[in-house]
Amino acid sequence: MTAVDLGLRLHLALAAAGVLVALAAAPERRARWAGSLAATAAAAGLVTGLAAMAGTEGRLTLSTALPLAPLTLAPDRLGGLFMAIAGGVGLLAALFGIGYAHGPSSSATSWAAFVAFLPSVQLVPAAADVVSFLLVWEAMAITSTVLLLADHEHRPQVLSATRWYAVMTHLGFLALLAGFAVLVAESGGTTLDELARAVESHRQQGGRYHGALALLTIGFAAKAGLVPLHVWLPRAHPEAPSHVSAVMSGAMAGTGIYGLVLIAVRLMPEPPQWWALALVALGIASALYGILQASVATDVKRLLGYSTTENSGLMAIALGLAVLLRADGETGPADVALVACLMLAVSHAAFKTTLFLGAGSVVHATGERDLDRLGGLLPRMPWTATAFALGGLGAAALPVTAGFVSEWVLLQAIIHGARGEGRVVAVVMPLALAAVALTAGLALLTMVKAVGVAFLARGRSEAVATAREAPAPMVTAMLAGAGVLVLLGVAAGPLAVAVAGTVDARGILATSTAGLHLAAVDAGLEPVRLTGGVLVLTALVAGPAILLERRRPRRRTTLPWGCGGVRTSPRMEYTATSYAEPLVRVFGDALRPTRDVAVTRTDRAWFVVREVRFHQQLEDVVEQALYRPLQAVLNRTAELARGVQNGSIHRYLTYSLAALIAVLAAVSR
Amino acid sequence: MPATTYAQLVGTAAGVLLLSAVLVVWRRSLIAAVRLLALQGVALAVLVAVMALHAGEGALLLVAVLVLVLKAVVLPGAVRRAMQLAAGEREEAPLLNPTAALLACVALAGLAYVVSAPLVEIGDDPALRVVPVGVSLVLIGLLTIASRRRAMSQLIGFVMMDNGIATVALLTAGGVPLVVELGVSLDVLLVVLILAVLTTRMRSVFGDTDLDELRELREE
Amino acid sequence: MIAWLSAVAAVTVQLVVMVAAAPLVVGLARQSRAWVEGRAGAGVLQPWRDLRKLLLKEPVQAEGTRLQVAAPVVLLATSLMVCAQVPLVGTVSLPGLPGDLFVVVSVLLVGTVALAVLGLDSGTAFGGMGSSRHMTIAALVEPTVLVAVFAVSIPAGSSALSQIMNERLAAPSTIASPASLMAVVALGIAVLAETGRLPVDNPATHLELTMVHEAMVLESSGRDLAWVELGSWLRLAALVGLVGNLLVPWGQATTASPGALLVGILTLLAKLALSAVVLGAAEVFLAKVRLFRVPELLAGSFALAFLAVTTSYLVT
Amino acid sequence: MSALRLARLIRRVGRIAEPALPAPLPITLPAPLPADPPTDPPTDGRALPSELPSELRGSVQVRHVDAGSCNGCEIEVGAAFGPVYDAERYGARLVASPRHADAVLVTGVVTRNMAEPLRRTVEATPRPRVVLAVGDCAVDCGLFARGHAVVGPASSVVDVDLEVRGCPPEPEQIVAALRRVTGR
Repeated sequence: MTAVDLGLRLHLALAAAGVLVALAAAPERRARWAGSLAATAAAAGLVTGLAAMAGTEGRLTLSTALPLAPLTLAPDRLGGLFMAIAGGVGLLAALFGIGYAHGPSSSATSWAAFVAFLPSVQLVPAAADVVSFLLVWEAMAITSTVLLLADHEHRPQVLSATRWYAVMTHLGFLALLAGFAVLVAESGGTTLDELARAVESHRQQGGRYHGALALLTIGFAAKAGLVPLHVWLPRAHPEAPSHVSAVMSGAMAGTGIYGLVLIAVRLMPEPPQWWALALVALGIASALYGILQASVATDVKRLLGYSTTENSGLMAIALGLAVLLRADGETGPADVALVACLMLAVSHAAFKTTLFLGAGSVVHATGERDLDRLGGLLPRMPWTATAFALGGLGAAALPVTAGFVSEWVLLQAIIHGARGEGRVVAVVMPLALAAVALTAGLALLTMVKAVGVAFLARGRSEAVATAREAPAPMVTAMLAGAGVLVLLGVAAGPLAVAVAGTVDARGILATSTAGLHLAAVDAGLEPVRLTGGVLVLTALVAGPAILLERRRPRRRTTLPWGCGGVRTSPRMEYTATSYAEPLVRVFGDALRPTRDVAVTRTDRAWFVVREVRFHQQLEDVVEQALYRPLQAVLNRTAELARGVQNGSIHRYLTYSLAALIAVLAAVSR
Repeated sequence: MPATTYAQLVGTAAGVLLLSAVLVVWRRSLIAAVRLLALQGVALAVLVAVMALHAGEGALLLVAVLVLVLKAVVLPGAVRRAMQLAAGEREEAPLLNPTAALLACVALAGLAYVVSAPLVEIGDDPALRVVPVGVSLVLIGLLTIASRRRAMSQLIGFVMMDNGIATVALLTAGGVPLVVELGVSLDVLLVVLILAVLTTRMRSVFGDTDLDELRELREE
Repeated sequence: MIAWLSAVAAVTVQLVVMVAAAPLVVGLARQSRAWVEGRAGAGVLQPWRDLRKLLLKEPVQAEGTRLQVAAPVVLLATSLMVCAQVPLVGTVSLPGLPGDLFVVVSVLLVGTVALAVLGLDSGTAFGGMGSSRHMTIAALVEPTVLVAVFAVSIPAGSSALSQIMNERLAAPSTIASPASLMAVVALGIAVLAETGRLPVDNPATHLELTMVHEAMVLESSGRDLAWVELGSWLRLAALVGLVGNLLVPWGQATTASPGALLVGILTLLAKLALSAVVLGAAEVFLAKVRLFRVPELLAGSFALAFLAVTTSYLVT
Repeated sequence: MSALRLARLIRRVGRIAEPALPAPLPITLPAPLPADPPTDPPTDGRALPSELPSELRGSVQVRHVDAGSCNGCEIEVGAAFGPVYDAERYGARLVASPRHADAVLVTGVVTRNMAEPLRRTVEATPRPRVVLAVGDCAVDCGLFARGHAVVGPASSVVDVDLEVRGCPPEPEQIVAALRRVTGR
């Protein structure tokens, strides 16, 4: 029995125990017990994933679970990677949840759903056949929907968010079902390996193969949150409890990316060029649109939700480029791009988990998610601030975090990729580079805004004044996430090598100082030395600064400089809305803000203004332009369909008769 | 002329051609646009001259001189003259804002690069590699015509398109027959003159050369 | 070991030269501007006098601000790191730190973030305003910078600056190619925007509502301000020096021998002085563009950078 | 104006800054007290008995506060920093924030609305700092003494180190006072 065999069984057993405990335990002990069991199960999944990543084989077959086919869980190396990601995220989220969950999100149902949600996310990449894949995938969808609903009695918007989520996620599921059904019909088997073999021999058949590819892509893209299938993301993430959002964003969106990578490397190797180009186009659109919406969002969790779309977009770009480059014969850069995609997935999981947990901690302490009403939290919540700032650094792809390393690898793939003869590639590369660069720039602004407005300067509302640091489990989870983020950034080489192993990418080496050497494109990165250099230089500056601090101590004053004004209040500070105002103007055509300014004047004189109100609303443009009309059409059709159902039993029986006749007619033909 | 110098000269001339086209889109000032047009004419003439020297064809050198006279002096001169007639209009107020227009230029240049692949592959002359520049000029010229309000800018876009066609023809056919090139250029000159006259008329009728005003001429 | 030591020595020399020269670059730019304006000017040494005075003064810190001490130190440290990585005096780089352009850009961005955070931390309307504008411009500059980097890295086949410089030294004809020129011009515009010079930002403005860089540091005083100023000047000098070296790579030390370094220092100083004089004089002719016309300028520079990439495919 | 015409103008005008006068007295030397009668013809900046700080030698950043001036002095201050008198050549420069400043230059009588802002501005200026009262109004209320909105001269609100008399003072005098601080 290998480690993976054992791990899978342990994982399932612990999770099952967790669900039972969550349902049975007394309310005051529920969080600690169920949370601990969930964390242990996630840890078991993490270890299993790491073992599978290292090449250990193992399988768990449940032959009696379903009448049709046995369910098989057997993670390969790629699956192990995503299993490990989900395990890590789940571990931190469960730990955080112990301290965080309160009110409706700490009910027996919620905890049971959470404990069941974690393994379903982890087992998607472990599934070895179509039936178990779809089963686990659906379990993931249902448990997350239940979790999302936790707070529906208190906030009406939860219901609307859940409706969007449920519809989108099930449409995605249907697409997957249809796509897999076509492949299964072609191959006659249900395991992924059989499917891959069938695709290999039927490649020339055209139509069906392309159709299945498109359907699967739609299903996975919806889960990854790619534009235009992202609409559930910015709604669901703010409304879910924060530890759930962390898993949904850090790990569940990752399963969508896993699916896309699965298509490209295992299920249908050498996908057609249109697929790669579509992926790059979807990726560029998602990255730019996601980060643009994130940069103008004021709800911190909505901001993070859109940022997930952005990061999925970056991964899609990397994957698409990898396929394009391989088709062009540029295997070196292609491998680098593929590794970049996976590294982005790892780093995204690390920083997004940290950020969502940090946001949860802020919500926990202040009850506010609106950045415009936060501020000055740094002295009150130093640990949360530290973790959130490090997460922000990762999301902005700055050194030394895993985010920086993975983006650097992507950039190297792009600039070395355009050397071949392919003209399409030659034009796509600079476009992709420009899109990645603009995305990175806007991500920087977004994160400076989120961190700066929430934690620096003075508080903008009373909610901030009473804020206190989160309890120990939450702080531990946040800091652990931030620590992993930095650690992976420093140990860039080992990370890249480990990731490269899962897709057999060649020419990715680690140096003796944990640096990264891309032999395939002859480029190197040494985060340890870079950090060392910066630290030496910082010491060079800080030395004299400390010396001077002794010789001439600083003087404290009560107020920042406000032009000598007598009344300066925190309301004069820049808010998140004002921070993004220049961007709203620059990208006005893409964002289409609606603004109105209402001026109230006194009765006595027209020119004496009593009050000026400014209101700005930024809706999701894609939703407005694409989904609203669709919704209207659906509603109208539904209205018409109502005539069919009038409650008369006779009419229903007539329908049955008509259906029977139709079937008989069809069969006899 | 050594092959590398030849390739480099051709490349430089092509770079200037493309750059001047992009600068026309970037700048709002019409005077600057006319100057850039003259620069473009010079670059085209240099391109022809370089090819003539490389091939050692005297006739092509004559074409170069003609191109210089026509595209660097006469055509910009005619456009400038038209502008003086429509005095006071020095700033373009484009339909498409310059940021978007510039990004569109970038996209068009990329498109030109992709679609001109078959033209590039008809021979191994280094000059053929710059055919995409000619195609981009045509596309950017069309973009200018489509996205600008002033009649003057339309003239400029039209001349840019002509330059682009001339570039492509020159590079692929190793020099258009002299007569054809002359004929085309004279056609363009004629169009410019007609448009100039029209512009003046428009101005005296509407007091403006905003082409959107032409909509009012439609019978309803 | 000896190679390592000599590389460290070369980088140290470069750092010392840059720290000494950066205020002089700013002083010379201001002085040349004064000459063109018919003034006498404060002298090239004035920035050094300002720095000395700021270091001797007592800083003032308002209640509620947390990062007024740390952020300037971070900014200065990142500027120094940029100076250590960019080939200025010579193309000798620390082993394992080859001055990869993407790394240099992200180190620069850390400094940008430090400055933006400093502005937000002050808790005043102007600080936030400056920070917001600064980050908007930084975000929009990013595509130009990276695509221009892409264009100059194509002939060398690497994004490591020292390799790019060596390639340019070995094949001077690539410098004058249209692709390279367009890329350098685009990079130049990006540098002006990134370092807050005209026409994007007016470093000499007193009007708060037009400020970008100044608005963020309105709250800093004494040595905090000194670090910010020195850090910004170092950024300017390093980036101007980089553009100068891309255009005129000759004179850079390719080995760490004292003679080569001396030549490298002298040519670097000459390039910096020339660029400073040109920069100062050119700014007399430029007006600050409106904030919302800045994207137009940056889109133009982006188009240049992109065309540089496509034309580099045409001529090989 | 086109760039070409601007360039021609620059070449035609050449240098317009007036030649520098000899450097002022060393700053550590206390100047004599003012000879009291307000009819005394305005002289260049006279340091009150307090010493001027040596840290500011060579570089003085000036924050200008208009505490209630008629704008006569502003015009002269503007001229002092203009190209002709060019106070910048002596190391003085106007700045936008008192945090950056070493000297607060006060013009005009201190009005009721400006008393508190003036006090705050000086308070916001890091030490060592110098306060200059420029113009008769700032020195002793001048024409506006006993006005109903007037608090008093600058010295009644903040400690003044240097005074420049005149209504308005000439730019040379303002420059001379600044040179006392910079010592150049």
